[in-house]
Amino acid sequence: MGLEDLQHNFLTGRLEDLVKWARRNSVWPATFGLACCAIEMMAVGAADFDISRLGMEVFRASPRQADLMIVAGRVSQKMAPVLRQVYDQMMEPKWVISMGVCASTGGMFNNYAIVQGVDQVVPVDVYAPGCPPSPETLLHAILTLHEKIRTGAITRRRARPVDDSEGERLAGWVAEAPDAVRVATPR
Amino acid sequence: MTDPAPRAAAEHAAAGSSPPEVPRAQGRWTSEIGFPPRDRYHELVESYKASGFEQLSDLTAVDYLTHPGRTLPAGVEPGRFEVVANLLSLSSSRRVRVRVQVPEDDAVVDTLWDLYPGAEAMEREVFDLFGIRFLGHPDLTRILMPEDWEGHPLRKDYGVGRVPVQFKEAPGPR
Amino acid sequence: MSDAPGFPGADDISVRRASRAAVAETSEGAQELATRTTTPPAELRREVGAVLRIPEGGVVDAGDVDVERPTDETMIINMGPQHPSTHGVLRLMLELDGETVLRTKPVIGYLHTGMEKTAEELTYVQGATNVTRMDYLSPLTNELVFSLATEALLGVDIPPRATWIRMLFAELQRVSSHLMWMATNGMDLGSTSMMIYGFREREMVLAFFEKTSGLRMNHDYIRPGGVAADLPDGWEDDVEVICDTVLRRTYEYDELLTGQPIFRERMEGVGNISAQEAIALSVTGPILRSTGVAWDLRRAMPYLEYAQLDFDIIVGTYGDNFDRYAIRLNEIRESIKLVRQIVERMPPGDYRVQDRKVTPPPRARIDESMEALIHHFKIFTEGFRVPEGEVYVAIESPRGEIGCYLVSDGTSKPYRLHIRGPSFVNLQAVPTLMRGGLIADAVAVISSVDPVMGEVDR
Amino acid sequence: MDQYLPIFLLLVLGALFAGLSFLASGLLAPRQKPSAQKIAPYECGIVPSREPPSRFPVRFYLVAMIFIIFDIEIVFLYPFAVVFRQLRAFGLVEVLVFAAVVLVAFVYLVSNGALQWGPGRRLEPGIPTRTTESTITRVPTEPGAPGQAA
Repeated sequence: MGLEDLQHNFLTGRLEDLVKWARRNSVWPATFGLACCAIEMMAVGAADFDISRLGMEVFRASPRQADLMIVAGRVSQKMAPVLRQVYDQMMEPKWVISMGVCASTGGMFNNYAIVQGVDQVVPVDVYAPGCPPSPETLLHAILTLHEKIRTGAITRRRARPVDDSEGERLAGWVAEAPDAVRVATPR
Repeated sequence: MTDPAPRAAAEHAAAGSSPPEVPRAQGRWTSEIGFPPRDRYHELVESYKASGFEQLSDLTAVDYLTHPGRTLPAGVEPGRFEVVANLLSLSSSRRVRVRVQVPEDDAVVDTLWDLYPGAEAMEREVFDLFGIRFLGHPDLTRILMPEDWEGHPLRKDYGVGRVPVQFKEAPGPR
Repeated sequence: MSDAPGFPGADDISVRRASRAAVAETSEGAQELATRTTTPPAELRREVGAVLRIPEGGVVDAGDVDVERPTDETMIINMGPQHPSTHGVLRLMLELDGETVLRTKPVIGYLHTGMEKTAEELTYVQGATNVTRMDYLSPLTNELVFSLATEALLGVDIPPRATWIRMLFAELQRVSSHLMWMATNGMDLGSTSMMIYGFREREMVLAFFEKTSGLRMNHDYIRPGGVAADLPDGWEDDVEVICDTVLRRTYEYDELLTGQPIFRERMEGVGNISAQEAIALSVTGPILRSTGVAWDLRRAMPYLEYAQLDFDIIVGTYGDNFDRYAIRLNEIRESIKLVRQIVERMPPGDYRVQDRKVTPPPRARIDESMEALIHHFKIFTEGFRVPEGEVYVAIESPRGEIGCYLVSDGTSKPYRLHIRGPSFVNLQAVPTLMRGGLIADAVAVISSVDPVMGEVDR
Repeated sequence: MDQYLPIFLLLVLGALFAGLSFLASGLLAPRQKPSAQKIAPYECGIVPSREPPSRFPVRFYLVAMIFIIFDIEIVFLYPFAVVFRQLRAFGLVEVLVFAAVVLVAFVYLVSNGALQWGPGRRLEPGIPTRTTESTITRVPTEPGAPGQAA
C-alpha cells in the first residue's frame, strides 16, 4: 500500500475537509413546500427516490434546526416577506435550493402576483430546472449543492442581513457577487 | 316575502331556460339563467332558495369593460361588472345562474351571506379582485392579495404586471 | 448591468414588486384574527363556527364554547404559512384557551398566482397548461373541467374513445389523489410508515401517467378536443397491475391504521359537521358526503359516460374525521372498480376530434400538404376561435365540485375563466369543524379537509 | 485529607470543563451579532406583531407540578439505591412508604383534573367502535339511470 493510498482517509484529512464532509452529509432541509414542486419534493423524500441516502433524512419543520431551504413552488407577493423571515431565522451555515422554474424565474406566471425569481428575496445556491423538476432533477440539484459545499469556502458568511439598527433598512441583504463556481459533475 | 318577488322569479323562471337570444352552451351544460335588476337580486335569490335551490355553489364576477357588446335579454341594460351567482338544487339536480349587472360608478350589490353563509369567502374574493362591495357582508376585507395592495387585479384595466423578459419584448441582454 | 432588478422601463407594478420583495411587514392587518372585543358580532359568530341561524332549539349551539372568557386569558397564535401540518401555505389564526380552540380564521392568499388573469392572456390551446397547475394533486381534473367547458362553448363533441380515456385518467387521478391524502393524513397523525406506503403506491400511478402523457404531474394531457396522445400499447396490463396492487394495499392500510387506538382517538368524534351546516357552507365532496348527503356529481349530474358505469356512492353517518377517512379509503376501491369497467369497454377509434379547425393535423401530414401546414400554424399561433357565450361546467374532483365558469367573446382567448375550487369553499367549514377541539384536533381537521392551496388561492 | 481528594478533583474537572467550553464557543462562534429577525420568536414565518401572552392557563403549571413530584422522588431514591443492600428489609419498607406518600400528591392532582385537557367536543360516547365498513353506507347507482337524488 503506497503513500498515495493514504490520501483520503481520516488521519491525513485537513480539518476544513472534515468539517465540509460533515456538513455536506447532514444537510437537513426545512419544509418549505409551496406548490406543485412540494409534491415532488415529498416524493423525493419518500421511498422511491429516498434522500435519506444523502443524509437528508428528516424534513425539519422549524428553521432553527434546518440547514437547507428548498423553495419548492411559486413565491407569491404575499409570501415573499414570510420567506425572507424564515430564511433569516435559519441557523448558519444555510443554503437555498430554488426548486422549479417558478421559484427560479417566476416560470410561466409572469404577472403581478408572483415574485419573478426567488433570488430577489434570498440568495440562492442551486437552481433546479423543471416544472415540476422530476425527483431525479432534484437529486441532481442536491448533489450539485454537495459539490458546491465540498469546493466552497467554509467560513464565508452567507448573506449578512443588515440590521435595522443602522437606520433605513437596506433591501434585505447585501448582494455578494455570485461566485461563478464551475461545479464539476458530482462524482 | 313581498308580492313582487315571486312574480320576478316566476317571470324569469317561467321563461323556462333563459331567454333564447342569450348565447349559451348547448347540450348537457345548459342551465336556467336569471337576469334580475340590482335591487331585486336578493329577492330573486331568496325565491330560488325557497323553491329548492339549497346550495350556492359559486359566486364570481366578470368585468365587461372591453366587451360591452355582449348579447343580453331585452330590458337588461349592460353594466360594466356582472356578478354571477350559481345556485344548485341537491333535491332536483338542477342548476340556475343569476347574473346581475353592476354599474361602474357605485359597484355595490347586496350580499347573499344571510341566505347562504358559504358566500362569505367568495364575496370577499370578488371584492378583493374586482372591487365590488357587498352590502351587509360581515367582514369585507381582502382575501387573496396582501393587505397593503392597491388596485383590484382582475379588472380589465389593471395591467398583467409582466416583467419584460429577454426574448419577448425587452431590449438586449442586461 | 442596470441596477433595478427588472429592465429599465418596468412599469410601476414591478417597482412596487421590488420594494415588496424586500423585508416587509408580514402582518395582514384586517385579514387577521382581531381580539374578541374588536370583532363585529356577525364575524365573531362565523369565527366561532356557529354559522346557521337556526331557531334556538336548533342543532348549532355556540354555547358549548363559552365565548365570554376574558380576552387576556386567551392566546391568539399563528398556525402560519410555513407549518408542517397546513398542507401548503394555509395560515390559520387560532384563539386558544389553553389547548382548546375557541375561534379560527383561515388567512389565505399566500400562494395567489393570478392564474385567472394569466388565463385571459393565453389561447384555448394553451389554457390547459395554466389550469392544470391549480389543484396539483389532481391536475387532470382541472384540465378535464376546462376542456369540457371549452367544448361546450365550441359545440363540438369528441369521439367516444377520447371520452373513455378521459374517464380512465380522471378515476386514476382520483386514486392517486386519495393515496396522497392517505399518506399526508397518516403523516399528520404520526404514522410515518403510512406516508411511505402511500407514496409508494402513488408512484405506480404516476409511472403510468408518465408513460402515457410524458409527465408525472401537470400533464396537459386532456385538451379541448380530446386527449393529447393515444394510450401506449400494452396499457391494459399496466392498469391491471395498478388495480390489483392498490386494491390489495388498501386492505393493508385499513389494517395498519383503523385498529390503532391513537389513530382512532384522534379521528372519531373530531371535526364533526351536520348536513345542514355543510350545505349552508356550500361544502362539497367527501366532507358533504360524510354528513350523510349522497351527493356525487358523477351520479347526480353525470358527465362524460359515467351514467353507463356501475359504481357506489360512499356516504358517511356522523360527519366526523373517521367518516371522511373511511369514505376516501372506500372511494379508492370504487375508483378501481370503475377503472376495471372502463378497461373492458374502451372503444377503438381516434382519440381527438377530427375537426381540422380544432385539432392540429398529425405531424407527418404537415410535410405533405400545404393546407395542413396552414392549419397547424394557425392553431398553434393564434389558436381556434370559440363562439361568444358563457358556460358553467362542474365535475367531481377528489375534493368536491370543481366548476369552470368560462366566458368567451368570440376571440381565441377566454374573456373570463373562473375556476370554482372545492378546497377554497371547503376551507370555510374549518371554523365549524374545529370549534371546541384541541390543537391536536385542529391538525387532524386540516388534514381531513384536504385543502390544496394551489386551488384555494388560484 | 485523602477523603476529600476525589471531591476536590471533581471540582477542578468541573471548572475546567466549563472554562474550556466558554473558550471554545468564544473562538468558534460567529463574530457577527445575530440579526433582529434571528432573535425574534419563530411564528411560522410571521413577524410577531403581538407580544407573547403573559398569562398562561393554570393547566400548564399543574403538569409542571406533576413532573416536580416525581423528580424529587427520584432524587431521594439515589442515596437509597447506594446503600439499599445494607438496609435490607427495613430500607425496602421505608422507600415504599416514601413512594406511597408521594403518590398521594399525584392522585390528588389527577383527581383534580390535571390531565383532562379541555372539553374536546366529542360525539356522545355511546357509539360502538366503527370500522371503515360499518361507518359508511353504499348508495348504489343503476347504470343508465342518471339524476336520482338522495
